[in-house]
Amino acid sequence: MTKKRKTGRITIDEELCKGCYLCVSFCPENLIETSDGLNQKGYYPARFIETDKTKEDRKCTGCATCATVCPDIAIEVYRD
Amino acid sequence: MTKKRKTGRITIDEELCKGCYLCVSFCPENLIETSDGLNQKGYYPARFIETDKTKEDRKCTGCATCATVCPDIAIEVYRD
Amino acid sequence: MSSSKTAFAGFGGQGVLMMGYVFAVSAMRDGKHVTYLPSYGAEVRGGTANCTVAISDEEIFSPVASSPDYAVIMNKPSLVKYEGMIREKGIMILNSSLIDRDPFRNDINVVRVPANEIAKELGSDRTINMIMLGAFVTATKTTSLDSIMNGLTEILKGKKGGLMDLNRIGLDRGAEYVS
Amino acid sequence: MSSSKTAFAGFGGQGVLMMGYVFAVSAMRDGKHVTYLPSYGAEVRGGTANCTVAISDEEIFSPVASSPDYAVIMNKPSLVKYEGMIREKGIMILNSSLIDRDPFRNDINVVRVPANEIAKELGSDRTINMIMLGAFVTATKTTSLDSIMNGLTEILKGKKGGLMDLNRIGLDRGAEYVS
Amino acid sequence: MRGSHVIGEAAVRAGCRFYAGYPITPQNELTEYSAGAMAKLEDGTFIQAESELAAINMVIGASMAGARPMTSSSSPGISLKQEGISYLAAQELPAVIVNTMRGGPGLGNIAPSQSDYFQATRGGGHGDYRTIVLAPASGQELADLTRKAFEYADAYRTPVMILGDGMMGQMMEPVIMPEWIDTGTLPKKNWILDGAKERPSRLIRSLLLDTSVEEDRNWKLERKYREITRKITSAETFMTDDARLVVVAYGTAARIAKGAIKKVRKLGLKVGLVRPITLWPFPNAILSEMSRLITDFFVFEMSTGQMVEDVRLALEGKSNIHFYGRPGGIISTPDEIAKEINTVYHRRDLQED
Amino acid sequence: MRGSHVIGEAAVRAGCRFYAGYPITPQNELTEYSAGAMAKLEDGTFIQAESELAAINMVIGASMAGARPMTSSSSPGISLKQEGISYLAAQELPAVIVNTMRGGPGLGNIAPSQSDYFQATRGGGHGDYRTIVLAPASGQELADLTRKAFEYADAYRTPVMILGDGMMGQMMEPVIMPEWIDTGTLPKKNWILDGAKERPSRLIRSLLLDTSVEEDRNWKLERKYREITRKITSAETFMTDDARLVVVAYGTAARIAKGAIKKVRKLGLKVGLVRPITLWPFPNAILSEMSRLITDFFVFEMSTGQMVEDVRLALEGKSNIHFYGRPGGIISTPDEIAKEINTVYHRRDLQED
Amino acid sequence: MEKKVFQRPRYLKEAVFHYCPGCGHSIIHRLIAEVIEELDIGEKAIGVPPAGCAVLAYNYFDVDMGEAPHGRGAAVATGIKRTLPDRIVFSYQGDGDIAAIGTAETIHAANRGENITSFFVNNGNYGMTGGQMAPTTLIGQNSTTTPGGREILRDGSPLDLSEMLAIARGSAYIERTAVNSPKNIRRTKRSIAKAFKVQMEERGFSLVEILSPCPTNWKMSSVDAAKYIDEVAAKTFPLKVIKDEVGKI
Amino acid sequence: MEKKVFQRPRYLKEAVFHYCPGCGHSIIHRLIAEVIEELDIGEKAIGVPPAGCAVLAYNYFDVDMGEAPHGRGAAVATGIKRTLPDRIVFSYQGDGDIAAIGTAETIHAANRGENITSFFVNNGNYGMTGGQMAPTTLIGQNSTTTPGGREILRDGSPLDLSEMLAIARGSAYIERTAVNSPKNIRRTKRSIAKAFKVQMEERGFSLVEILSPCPTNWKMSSVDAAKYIDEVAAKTFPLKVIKDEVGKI
Ligand SMILES: Cc1ncc(C[n+]2csc(CCOP(=O)(O)OP(=O)(O)O)c2C)c(N)n1
Ligand SMILES: Cc1ncc(C[n+]2csc(CCOP(=O)(O)OP(=O)(O)O)c2C)c(N)n1
Ligand code: SF4
Ligand code: SF4
Ligand code: SF4
Ligand code: SF4
Ligand code: SF4
Ligand code: SF4
Ligand SMILES: [Mg+2]
Ligand SMILES: [Mg+2]
Repeated sequence: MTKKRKTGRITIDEELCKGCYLCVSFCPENLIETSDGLNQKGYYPARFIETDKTKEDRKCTGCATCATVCPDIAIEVYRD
Repeated sequence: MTKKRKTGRITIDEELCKGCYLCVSFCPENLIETSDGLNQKGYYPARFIETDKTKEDRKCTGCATCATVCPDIAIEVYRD
Repeated sequence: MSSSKTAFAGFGGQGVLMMGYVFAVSAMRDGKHVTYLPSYGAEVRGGTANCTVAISDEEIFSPVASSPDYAVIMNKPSLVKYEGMIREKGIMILNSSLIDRDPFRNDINVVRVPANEIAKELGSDRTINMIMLGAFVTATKTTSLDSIMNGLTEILKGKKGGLMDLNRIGLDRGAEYVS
Repeated sequence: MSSSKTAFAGFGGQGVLMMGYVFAVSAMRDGKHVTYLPSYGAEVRGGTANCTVAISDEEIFSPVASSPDYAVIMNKPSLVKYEGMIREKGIMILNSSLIDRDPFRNDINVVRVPANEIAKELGSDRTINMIMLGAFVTATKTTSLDSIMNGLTEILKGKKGGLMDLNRIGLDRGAEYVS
Repeated sequence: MRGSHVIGEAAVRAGCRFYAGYPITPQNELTEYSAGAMAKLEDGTFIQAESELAAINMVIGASMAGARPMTSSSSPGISLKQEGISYLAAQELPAVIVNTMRGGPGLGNIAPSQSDYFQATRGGGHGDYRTIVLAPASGQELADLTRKAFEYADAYRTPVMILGDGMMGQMMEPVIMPEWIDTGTLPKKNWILDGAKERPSRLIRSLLLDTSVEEDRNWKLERKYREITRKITSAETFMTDDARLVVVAYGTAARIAKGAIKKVRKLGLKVGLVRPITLWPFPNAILSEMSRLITDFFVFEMSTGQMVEDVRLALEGKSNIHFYGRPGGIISTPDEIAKEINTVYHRRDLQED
Repeated sequence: MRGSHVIGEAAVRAGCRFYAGYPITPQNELTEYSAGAMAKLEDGTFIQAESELAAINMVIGASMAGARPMTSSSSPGISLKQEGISYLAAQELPAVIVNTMRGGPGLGNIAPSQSDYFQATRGGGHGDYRTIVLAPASGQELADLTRKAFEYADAYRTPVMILGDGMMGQMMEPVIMPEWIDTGTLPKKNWILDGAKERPSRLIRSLLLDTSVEEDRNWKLERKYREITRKITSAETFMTDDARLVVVAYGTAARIAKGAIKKVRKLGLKVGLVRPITLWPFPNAILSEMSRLITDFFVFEMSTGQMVEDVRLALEGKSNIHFYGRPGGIISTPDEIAKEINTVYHRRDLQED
Repeated sequence: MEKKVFQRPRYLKEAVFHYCPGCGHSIIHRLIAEVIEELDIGEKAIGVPPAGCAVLAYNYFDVDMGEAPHGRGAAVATGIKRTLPDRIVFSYQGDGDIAAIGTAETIHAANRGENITSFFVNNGNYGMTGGQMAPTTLIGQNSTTTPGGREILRDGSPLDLSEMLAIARGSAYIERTAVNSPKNIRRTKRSIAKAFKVQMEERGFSLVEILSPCPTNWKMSSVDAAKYIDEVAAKTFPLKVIKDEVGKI
Repeated sequence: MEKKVFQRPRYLKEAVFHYCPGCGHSIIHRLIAEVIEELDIGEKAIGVPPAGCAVLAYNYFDVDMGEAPHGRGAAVATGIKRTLPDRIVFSYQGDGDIAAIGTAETIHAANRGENITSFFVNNGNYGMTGGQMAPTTLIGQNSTTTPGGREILRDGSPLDLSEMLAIARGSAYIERTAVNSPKNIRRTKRSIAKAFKVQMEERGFSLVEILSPCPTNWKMSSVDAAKYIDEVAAKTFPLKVIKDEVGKI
């Protein structure tokens, strides 16, 4: 069967993240949230919600909007 | 009888004149010429042609064009 | 005690310089001689910031603290930097929210304050530095909470009152926590 | 003679500095040591300009001439300035077109050249300075007309030839006039 | 109040109503304070200029118009003001310039330093001129010398520089502020440009094409500089009476040196301090005076060695000079300096025998 | 060829392919000559910058890119270059700066003067740095020192200043021009910015926020300056062997002094000359050496007295120093100086007894 | 097969940015590095960092970098470019750096048509020195040197440097963009690429003015700062192509 | 009865101009002095002369004059005006002075809307220093620093400073005129008067750019120089009102 839409995922480097939350506010699918653990810099880094979801149920399109707006290049994006 | 047109005359200060001849070229009535005596600065000053003419025969209108273009304020204009 | 040097250290964003400045102004209003020396590293954004505040009843010859009496440490890199410098029997106030280990020194007194957590409860990260400051003055008795409040008022005059209250609360919570 | 100092003086517009410069370059090409010192008064337009050219077979220590051997005087103010300075037995070349009196000194030689009139005949005021220069070198034998021509060619290289010829004529007429 | 605010406050109290400056660390606090202070005064002007160059030229204009103007910057910015300072000196215009020195050369860093001494005292600008240079070493002196700076500037119609560093600027000490001057009571200046009303038109210029006129101006200035030297040269001496070694240091370095001297005194070393308060004119007399008794001087600067030349000129080889310098923004501790003093003291056998 | 043209020609022959400058009398001839000379070279660049400030910063860029750059100006314009010169020194960039001094301070006039000596030798810019300063006194030296200037600049990666005046610039003397350097044969510079191709990327900067790193840089520069002092210090001595009075003067003043000495020698006065060729580093050794025999030195400057400080530093009070200065663009005659020398000579009873 | 579609560009070193959270400098650095990689000019590029928050830009860009005195980026870049005409030379400057102290150098470099590219980071204040007024500070906007906010009569109005540069006869391409949204960030990247291409084709001076958030001195959250650019800053400084003598390349 | 209808204006001293024959500076001096007299502001006027051929302007104007360093006229005038806001302050500057070294000071004074008036004498070269290229030198025009005439690629193009100043938000009135003919001279006088009135009414920065013959360095007769302005210079620098926020006053 053919896929309707690409699925993707992202990784966020906790320690690079400075908690500006631009990714949170710009992700079209609202798949990023604020974690409550502090990183070493004293920020609450952003977290990808679907990390543990299996590919099939992911809503992340790998559009890279989050990475585009991330000032600190904390996000890497994967897509198939 | 009423005057058709104003008559005027000018005086040129020989020693102030630097011989640029702007007055010569701009006088609408061509009433200024180059004199052939040198002034102390070594210029051939401009000369008003009608100096010795009597008022009546003067063509000078006292328009002050010559004075307007004179960089060195060597010209004074009289009109009645 | 009549004379002391304190180092405040942390990340640029943590209000470290402000903390030291408030302390300095307050001591000043207590009639002390004060020197306040910010690390200019702070000019370059983000990097670690620190400042040294020396207070004394007489003229202060050098604002630098090669071995500070007190240290208020807001993050791990700063711990690494100061744990060796602080003088014997000195007091170190640690932000335990960000620092998961103890200093190697056992000849100093350590006070741990989970400033970020407390701040979270108060609902504003802005208060972290005031929480630490409250804890600091209470633990070291270098000056009174009231002097600090006066100092704050002087510095923030013109600014909107809400901020003031928030700071007050932060100071108190920090003070409570250590007393 | 092996060494001399000459002052050239007149109005800004009269090509005084050029006159001195041409003379300097020419002497230079004769293998002499030369100093050429323009009066900077000339930078400010219009005012009187003057320059001093010292030539010598050996190093020249000072380019200034407190009492020049020769003076080429292009206008009255310059006469007033230099008639007292020029050394005894010195030679003064006067532009008699613009100077209606003699220097008060009677211990110097005066050569009068109606440069402006001659220039008028030649149909170009531009030649006034060359006429005076021609007269000067001929009267003082400080260098040869040919050297001057070479100097001129060097300076004007690139410029259009017409100018060259005009200058040549000016020089010759000046030279003729005094010889 | 931190040091930079003290200068700003003392300036307005001294009648300064015109400040033009450009931001640069470590002196932004002064610029910012002036912005606030001038805004509060209805006759105050604060201009954040587009550059240091523009600022110093605005100061030239304000001074021509009779103001008591001030500008401030730090090392690189002060370099950019050199042409303007030369003009101020040449046109005999009063102005106060504050240099909060930082590490250099080039962009350097923003830590306290003393490496602009030559520039300040020798005139980094062109031509034969001098600038009065004042070096405060305490909060109170920041206030008092700022007041003096404006007074000297007007009295001698010359630019005055206050030479400090980031540490001075951040220092907080109890300070008694000088009273406010009522600007209305300041002596009228009969040379300013305020419109040729019921008087002939005036001219302020530095162009003197006639070399002999220019020479006269140069000697006139030189005479003025001699007078200034006679009248305002000043220095602090500290524990020099019985001293066998005298430390020479100014500003921040002098403070540190004092701490060091207190320490070595405890060890019984007879060490004193001469602290030049005016760097130009330099206190030559007091030093050469001392050289009759003191065999050894110890010069401490936060540079690779600049004021030490003035000390050498003052002592003319009559005593030994030991130099210790820490350039680049390093702030020595009293202990460090005490150690150095101690070494010299014993190497030279100055202890009682 | 007049002096300013000699510098311009010697520069291109020394491999200078980048000139940026801004007009100012009395050095326009050099700027204009460079315009023509660079236009003739297909790899030559001449830029008439919008200001002296822009010019010195273009020179910084050209130097970073590996050129042998030159700029020139006169006193007020040189003041505007001080920040840039401090950067050149800090970033260790080679460059040649020509200052054709004129009367100052301020706009002053355009006659020959020597009143920028302090600015040139003490660094009119901020921070601990020095500039090599060369003072030519003849047409031939203009050519030779210009060549040397570029060599020193590259060898020591430091700015070099040629300090002259309008008289030097106008002087015409027979000159043997140095050969053309084939720029291709110049040693490659392994530090320049020319694109990180097959090598790691490079960085040229002067910002050193870490004070200890800045201090290291300052001492590194200081060591370099010591090496320069050892290696290139130079001066001419003239008739000093049997001298009882030694004149110290540089550049134009030295020429005039020579004439004066020739005159007084005729009267039997034993007078000689020391002419510093490098003003920084200053020829201290030779002077202090002489001070063992010479009781009296006569310093002549076309200023109110600047180099005289270096002479005092060199002599350390060992001999008497007499100063004679003519600021403001006055050009003394040999007779005038001879008279002064004569007076001093007799006042001090230096004649054979 | 899954593949990485976004990662750190090659011409940025590994170093962690020292900039504040949400700072536009970080994004602009990344975009420039991406373009350098895509145009494959990394071995020819020479950058001139400013005095400003980006003074340490050389810690991030992995190309040759030469520091300019505050405001003189255009002059330094001119010196480099005239000496090495086939390299790609760019200056990176803040609004204080380029539009205040550097006004003359920038305008004259543009007018001479120097083949260089300037990136003009407009964050409405002097970030590095602690938030003083910049020529670009908006009317009413707060700064540490404009008590009560910038006032026209006392402090003057925002300066339209890019519009002035468009008048310079030697400028070929001038555009104003922003890095406050995905769309604007992509557009900014396109114009950075175009600016470099203009230089590669020797068409003259090119400049991209980039409205860039400064949450710290604006005293806003990063998200609010991003909004502020659309809702306020861009009203005074409209995002648009200001001059394009080149067209498609 | 016969009366004198033209004579030396009151605010010019008796001194004889040092300018060359046919020099525009002389005419411009006279016009400014006439306007000062007609507006009766001679007791309030403070002038700032430049470094340039007009450096000695203070020998002619019989009002208070304070010399500015080369190019800094606008900054010096700003300092004077801010200190004495009710005086009438003007700077007199050449094209090298105002459009090269003084670019930043002039643009920022205009942008701040300083209530000063600048007279910008555009004679296409550096007259005082002997005819080097000015920012305003025309393409192909000769100068001592542009061998073979100014070339766009090597030397850049003429700079349109007045047009840039028109963009400055604080400038109120900018006009370009010339003094090469009776008509243009009269027009120049009118705009000088307007510029002063703009300042008197505190409307902001006003500037008159005046194309001015320099027969000496143009190497032309005065009459040809006058023609050259109409036939050549004005093609590059059109005579017109460039900005007028004020209208009739
Ligand atoms: C000559 C000089 N003047 C002033 C400074 C201080 N300084 C450093 S950065 C800066 C301005 C920074 O503002 P901007 O250019 O807008 O850059 P930002 O930090 O906002 O990115 C200033 C004034 C300096 N380094 N050199
Ligand atoms: C800082 C500085 N640089 C250069 C000069 C030399 N200088 C004097 S006037 C002038 C330019 C004159 O040209 P312009 O401004 O066009 O006036 P003009 O003589 O053409 O009327 C220059 C470069 C100076 N006096 N000061
Ligand atoms: S890639 Fe797109 S969808 Fe996925 S997290 Fe990022 S922004 Fe959201
Ligand atoms: S954008 Fe980047 S830095 Fe900001 S919160 Fe998201 S991951 Fe963190
Ligand atoms: S315009 Fe004036 S200066 Fe020129 S020629 Fe006529 S009178 Fe003489
Ligand atoms: S006043 Fe008019 S008519 Fe009479 S001479 Fe002058 S220009 Fe000619
Ligand atoms: S101060 Fe502003 S510009 Fe500077 S790093 Fe922080 S956010 Fe960025
Ligand atoms: S050089 Fe030109 S501008 Fe200068 S006075 Fe002569 S004609 Fe006028
Ligand atoms: Mg900015
Ligand atoms: Mg001009």
